[in-house]
Amino acid sequence: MSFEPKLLGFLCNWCSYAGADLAGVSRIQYPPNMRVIRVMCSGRIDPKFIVQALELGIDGVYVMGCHIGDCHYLEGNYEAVKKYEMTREFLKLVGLDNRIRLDWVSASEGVRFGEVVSKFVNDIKELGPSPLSGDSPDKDLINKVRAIRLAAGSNRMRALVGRERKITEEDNVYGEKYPLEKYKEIMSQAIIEEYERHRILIALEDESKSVKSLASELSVDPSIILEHILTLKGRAQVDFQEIIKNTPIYMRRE
Amino acid sequence: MGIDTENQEIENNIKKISLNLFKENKVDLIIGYKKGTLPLMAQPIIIDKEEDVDKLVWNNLCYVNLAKYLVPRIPKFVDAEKGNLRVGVVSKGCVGRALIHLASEKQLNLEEIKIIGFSCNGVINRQRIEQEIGQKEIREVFVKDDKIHVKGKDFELSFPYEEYLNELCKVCKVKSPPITAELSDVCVGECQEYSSISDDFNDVSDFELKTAEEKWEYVKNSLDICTRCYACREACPMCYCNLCFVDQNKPVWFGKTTDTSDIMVFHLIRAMHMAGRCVGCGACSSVCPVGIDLYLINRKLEEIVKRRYEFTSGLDPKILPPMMSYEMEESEEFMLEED
Amino acid sequence: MTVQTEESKSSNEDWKPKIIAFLCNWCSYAGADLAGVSRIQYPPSIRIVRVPCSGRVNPYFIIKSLTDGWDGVLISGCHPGDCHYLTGNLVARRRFAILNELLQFFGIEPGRVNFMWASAAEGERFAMLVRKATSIVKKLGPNNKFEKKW
Amino acid sequence: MEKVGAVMVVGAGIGGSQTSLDLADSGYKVYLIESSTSIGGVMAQLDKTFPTNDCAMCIVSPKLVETGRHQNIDLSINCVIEDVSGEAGNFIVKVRKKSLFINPDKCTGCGVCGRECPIEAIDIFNEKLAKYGATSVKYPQAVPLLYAINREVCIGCGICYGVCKAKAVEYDREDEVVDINVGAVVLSPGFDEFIPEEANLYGYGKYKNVVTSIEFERILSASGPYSGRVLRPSDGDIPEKVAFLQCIGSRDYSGVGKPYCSSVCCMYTAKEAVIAHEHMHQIKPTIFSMDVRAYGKDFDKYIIRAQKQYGVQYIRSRVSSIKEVPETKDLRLKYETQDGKIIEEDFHMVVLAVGLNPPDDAKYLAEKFGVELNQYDFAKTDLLNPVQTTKPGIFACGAFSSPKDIPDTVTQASAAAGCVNQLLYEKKGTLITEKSLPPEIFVRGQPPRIGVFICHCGINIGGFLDVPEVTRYAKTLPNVVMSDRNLYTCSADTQTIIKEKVQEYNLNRVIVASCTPRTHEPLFQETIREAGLNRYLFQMANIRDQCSWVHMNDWEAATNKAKDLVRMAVNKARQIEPIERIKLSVTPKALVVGGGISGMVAALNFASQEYETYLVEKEKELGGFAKHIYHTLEGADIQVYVKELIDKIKANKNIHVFTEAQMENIDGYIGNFKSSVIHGEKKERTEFSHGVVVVATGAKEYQPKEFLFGQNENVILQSEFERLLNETDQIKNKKSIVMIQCVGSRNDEHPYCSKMCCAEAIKNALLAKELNPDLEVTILFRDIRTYGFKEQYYRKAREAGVIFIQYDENNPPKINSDLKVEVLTPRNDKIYISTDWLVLSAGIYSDREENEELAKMLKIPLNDDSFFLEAHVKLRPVDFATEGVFIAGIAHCPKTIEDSISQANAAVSRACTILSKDEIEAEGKTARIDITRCIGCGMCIENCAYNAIELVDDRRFGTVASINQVLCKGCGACSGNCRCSAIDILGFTGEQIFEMITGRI
Repeated sequence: MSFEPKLLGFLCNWCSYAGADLAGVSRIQYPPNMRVIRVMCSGRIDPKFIVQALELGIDGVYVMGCHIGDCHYLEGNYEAVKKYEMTREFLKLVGLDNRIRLDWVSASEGVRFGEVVSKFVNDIKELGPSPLSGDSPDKDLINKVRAIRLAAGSNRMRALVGRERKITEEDNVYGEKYPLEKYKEIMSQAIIEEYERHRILIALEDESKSVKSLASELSVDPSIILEHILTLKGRAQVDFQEIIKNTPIYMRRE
Repeated sequence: MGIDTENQEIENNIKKISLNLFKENKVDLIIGYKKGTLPLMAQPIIIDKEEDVDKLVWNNLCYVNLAKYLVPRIPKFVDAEKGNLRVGVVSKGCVGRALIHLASEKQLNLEEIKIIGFSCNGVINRQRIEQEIGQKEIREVFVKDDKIHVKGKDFELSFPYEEYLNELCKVCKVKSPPITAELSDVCVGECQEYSSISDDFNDVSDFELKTAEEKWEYVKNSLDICTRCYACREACPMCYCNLCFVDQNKPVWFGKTTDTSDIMVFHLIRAMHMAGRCVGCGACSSVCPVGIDLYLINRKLEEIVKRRYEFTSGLDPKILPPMMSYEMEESEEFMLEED
Repeated sequence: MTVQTEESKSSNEDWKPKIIAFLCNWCSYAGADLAGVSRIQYPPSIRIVRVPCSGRVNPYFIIKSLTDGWDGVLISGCHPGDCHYLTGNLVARRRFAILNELLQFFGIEPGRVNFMWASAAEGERFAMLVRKATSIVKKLGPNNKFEKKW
Repeated sequence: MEKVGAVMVVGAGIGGSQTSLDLADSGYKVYLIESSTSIGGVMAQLDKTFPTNDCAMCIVSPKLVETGRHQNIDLSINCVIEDVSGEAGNFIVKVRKKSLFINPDKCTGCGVCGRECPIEAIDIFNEKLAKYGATSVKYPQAVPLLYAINREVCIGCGICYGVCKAKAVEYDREDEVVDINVGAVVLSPGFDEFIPEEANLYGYGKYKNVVTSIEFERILSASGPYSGRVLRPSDGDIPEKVAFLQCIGSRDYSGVGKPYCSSVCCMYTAKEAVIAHEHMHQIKPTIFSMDVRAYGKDFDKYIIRAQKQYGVQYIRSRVSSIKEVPETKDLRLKYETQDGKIIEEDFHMVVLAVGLNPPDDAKYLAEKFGVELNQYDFAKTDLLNPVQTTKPGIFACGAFSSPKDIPDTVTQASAAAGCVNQLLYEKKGTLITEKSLPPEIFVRGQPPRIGVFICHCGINIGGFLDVPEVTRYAKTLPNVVMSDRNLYTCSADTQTIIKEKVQEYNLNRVIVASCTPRTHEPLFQETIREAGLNRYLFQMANIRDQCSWVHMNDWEAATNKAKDLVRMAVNKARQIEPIERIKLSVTPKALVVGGGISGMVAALNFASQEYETYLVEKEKELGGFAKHIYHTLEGADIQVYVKELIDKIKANKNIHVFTEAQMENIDGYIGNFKSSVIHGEKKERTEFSHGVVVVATGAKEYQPKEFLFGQNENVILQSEFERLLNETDQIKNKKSIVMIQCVGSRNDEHPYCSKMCCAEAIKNALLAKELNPDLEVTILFRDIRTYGFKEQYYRKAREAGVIFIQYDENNPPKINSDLKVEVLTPRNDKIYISTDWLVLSAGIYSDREENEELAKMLKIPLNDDSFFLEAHVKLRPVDFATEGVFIAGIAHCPKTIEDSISQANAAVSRACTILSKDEIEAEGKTARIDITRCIGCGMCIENCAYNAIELVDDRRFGTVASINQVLCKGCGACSGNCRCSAIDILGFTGEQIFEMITGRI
């Protein structure tokens, strides 16, 4: 029988959830694949939630909020956009970025809610099942997504994405607007670094390894792995264990 | 030739030297041994005129280290007009070493000392003989052709001489008092130049094969009967502190009781103080009322400084004892290192 | 006197050894500070006593620590040549060498008392050696040799 | 214009810090201006230093901490000099103190902002090998320990403001521009190393495993990013074969680098090779060099030990090309050996020994201060006073005048201070303020009343252990009358709280449980002294660096440990007694032993500051070793200079000269020496007292036994050759001259380099060529050691046609009776050179008997080459371990004339830190002897490195030891061995430590 995608929807209570109810009241039919979680505002969605959903094998995640300017909490959806963009950039690293989507549905758009949901279901159908679904998903990919989840949740990323809008649109502590592209550069650089660092931490969980074996396992240049190992050692998350034939072995510190 | 003839010869030699020391007025008094009131020991004697010279005696019971009488805890030999008196000391090897070591610790001035040296043929292990004889009263002891003869009211026993010597005397390498170039006029009689001593210390290495537990048990059992009477401290020429660490009270570092741990600590610290200073005369073991033999510990003390710093105490007053000197490069095998 | 009750001491796996550490002020104490500044974690077994130089550590401190119930003693000074007082550590090294041999001769397990060098820049080495000393003492178990019967 | 008793020191590296300390100790107000955010300069980046392999941080941080908190030094960091006006004696300098965006008074250096900052900027201190936050401190032991925001990389997100509990972050903090009025300026901005990046020299910047020497220094450093493990940047493996390439950017005439020699690379490369091998025994270092220029004290011994003990291999050749092997990222080096073979060899890592360039802001500073730069853009200085720039009142020390190593930098730093003394001595002490302190409360005999202050240090302690519980526990301890906790105990407002509590509870002991006493004890001691308590009634428990920070995830264990540490501190506090610092009078007079150039310069410097000086010279007249030298290589006329010095001395009423004089004896100690001298033919005896001694007894020229010297009158020494060149014209009719270098130096008898013979040989060769152009001059050498700017003369000599042939030390040149020299060249073919004169470059040697006598009187040691041994090679090169005695000139080690002059001025400056005070304070925590227990065994005397103990006869207790409180440093080496515990160290007495060991409830 054909592939029926399992989808997850985060609907903001004031607009998109009300839109969904209106669709129900007006008996508008749309495919039953999406399971809904009601949240008070689209801004509440933490990138970790989205990545965790994908990690557990869900084929697609839909985040819906109020149209810009309608937000019951004034700026919630502005924040949602920034967090969504970061999550997309993270997922691009493993090619899962096309399995998430962000849209605005107001309380009066019952019909539109039906349309966007069915469109999302069809798009995911075309894409096919998530490589993480099924009973034996590829272990390496699991670790990668888990690394993304941890990286997206790290203090550094939360600080950067949390302050992005204020600094680039209003003013930073010095009263100047920080140029957006420069901020984006810093963001993407930080995304790659934190992603690689968390992949290293996960790779070291079961067994202590050397820089070279990590480099081949994560297919990242060994000199970059070395830089990450040193930063992680500075944060007391990784430590030196021993030297075997001129190659230092590093272990995970809890 | 027999031990007794050796003793006789040594005794005559001592008397001859002492006599002409007095005659040439080189000394004001002489410290030596005289026949003991009790059979199994000889007593120290201080004589200041020629007539008493023939009281001096040498038999194999002279365990007392005469250097003890020159360290300040006992008032120095000072005369009102003459100032420091010149003292002659009848010196077997370890007494000579003690004098030289005390000089390196600035306790005595070798110019005022005359070492009446002779090659010592050992001191009897009186503790062992007393223990083996048991509670019987001993009337007379003499040495005759390689045998120690002990006579009591109703018994007479003989012990092989070589075997019943003090343990330290058996392995003694410095039989006659050491002498160096500057000391030539200080030493009268038979002295000997020792550049360095070869000693395999295999008695120590045998003991060190034991595990930590066995060592602790062995040392504990051998020291457990100590009553903290400090006779050993009083007999040792190297123990001349005004206030011994056990008597100090600001702070009271270690307990004074006869509990095992206090006893072990006392002997451990005393050993630490003796490292590189003990001259192996065995006086401490000879005087111990309860018969503890510190032989093994004293041997270890000599072994440590010999192996690590090529030092043997009491050979040359110019060479600084180990605790007073250091080198930039030294063996650090005991230090904790990253593995 | 401290008679520590039996069960607090001997329950083995979670028993934490208590080690007193005499650190020389200029190098090892500074090394311990650097381990702190770089947040290098090491077991909380040592209690540090600051001394001007490793040369200040008298054998009485070490043996009093053992008799008073500390499970281990650690003495750390500057590397030879680094000493702020030129030769303090050299004097100390010779004293420790002799004391260490005597302690082992009397049957005190090797590792109960440890001597080491650590410079002001060796935070990591300091932490590593504290870990090593702690594991050695842990293996040796509580120090009950000097417990007073009464 | 009225002279000002203040000095500005620009640049706070090791040079700047030493100058500031000397001047501040001599009573001047010092304004120390640093461009970066912490003092310490390049030395703070180093792992170990040659030739002693001392750990750089161990020996420099005490000096930096002292500079940071010296009462007379006003330190400002992150500054730029904007404008300078005025002239010698009265300058006005406009300084812009750029904002750190963090309030220095509030910041406690706890580091939370640095850890939370989301931005990762390149860590310049660690030479780009690591990253740190936009808010950061330069290095963990920085002085002052202040965090700063790096504006270029900071995105202004405001997180650091949020996490900083001390509210020290002020984004709107403005720059501060201030005019500072000073009497003199010392420029010590240091150097910047040559960066091969632009020219992509040897693949630097392209190949990962090619690093510069300063980067390798950070790799080696135990507190560096690799924490002391030598790893290859490409894959983190340990490199077995490491190649070191010398002269990168130095001795380079291609225009990419600089033509001069950077003086220090030979030595630091040998050290890096040795330390790399020491860290990782599998590392086999190979050094590619031209000459090995190990000219300083004990340098040659270091190179020999590097080869013998550490397996360092020297190859005398320039590497022509480096290619990277793609798969392994190893490096293939191509080079030609001496006997002409081309070799390709793979190495795992390559270290480029980069040379020293003038500091980037050299031109800017020169223009602002109006000082000239020389042709290499270093500060131009007087040939015979290397610290005097072209502008009076402005001095330069350290690498700003020419590339030099740490001992020379520290010597020049003191020399600059010496010259400032000469300029501003009348104004000494006018601008420094003595703090007025309340009288000390008499506490002896009172029962201890202890106050305990526990610190949260923001979250650094409070976040990892239960501070309230520790505070409650502290209150329960015996004799503790009060304990409370505060957010930041070291902040200014808490100091007032402490003072109030001392009054309120009339405490007589104070304990602070917070961070490390090494940096904060003086601060709290000062506070309780202002509250009327003796400074030493104070104790700290380190519950941050040695507890909360190192047991972060064990709340319960950390709390228990903190309780133990507080209890141990309380137990010790019960035993503390107030300590008085002994005050000592100072006789403001100086004794200078030795009348050579060094002695004369020192005497004149003392006299020009109106200190009465006694100059004692062994020979009939003054002049010493330099009498037979005409010019220096750089062209300064020595004969005229020496004559001037002698005339000035004779004319100066403050100097008493004794010729044909021998010191009879010198006793007493710092500030209170009493000496007697036998002088003149009639052997008169004069006694005098003085406060300091400068030893400038010089050394002797080696009289060779080899090369037929003395048997053939055509075999002469360089000094004789120079006389012939200057006073006769015999050179005109000579056809060929052969010179042999290292005669009597660098052999088993004298295993050191005499440092000046290469310069002398080249000077004479150039002069000979000038007088007789078609003369054939051949120099047979082992290494031409024309370091620094002397390199240009070596090139001039080659251009003038002088032939240089290298000979091997194992088969030196041979000479036969008809003056035919046979030498084996590196390509081992024999050549014969007939010569009219064979000129031997004889070295300098020191006579042991002569030095031993003086050494005994002053209790100062000689090294095994019989030169005098200074207190510390690196940081106290002109002091002796015995206080109040200083060294100058070739009595210390062979050196050039300008170095000797610098060292003489330096010795005077160090001496002035004593003479400028009418009484000096001895160290408080010294040893104390209980003569009832002492048995006079002399053990402590042998263990004391400072000769502070001697045996005296006491009426009641016989011979006992007695301690000279002035010389005692309080290290305790004596008390460690004392069997009868007769010696105690105040502040660390046996009772106090006993209480810390045992006090267990």
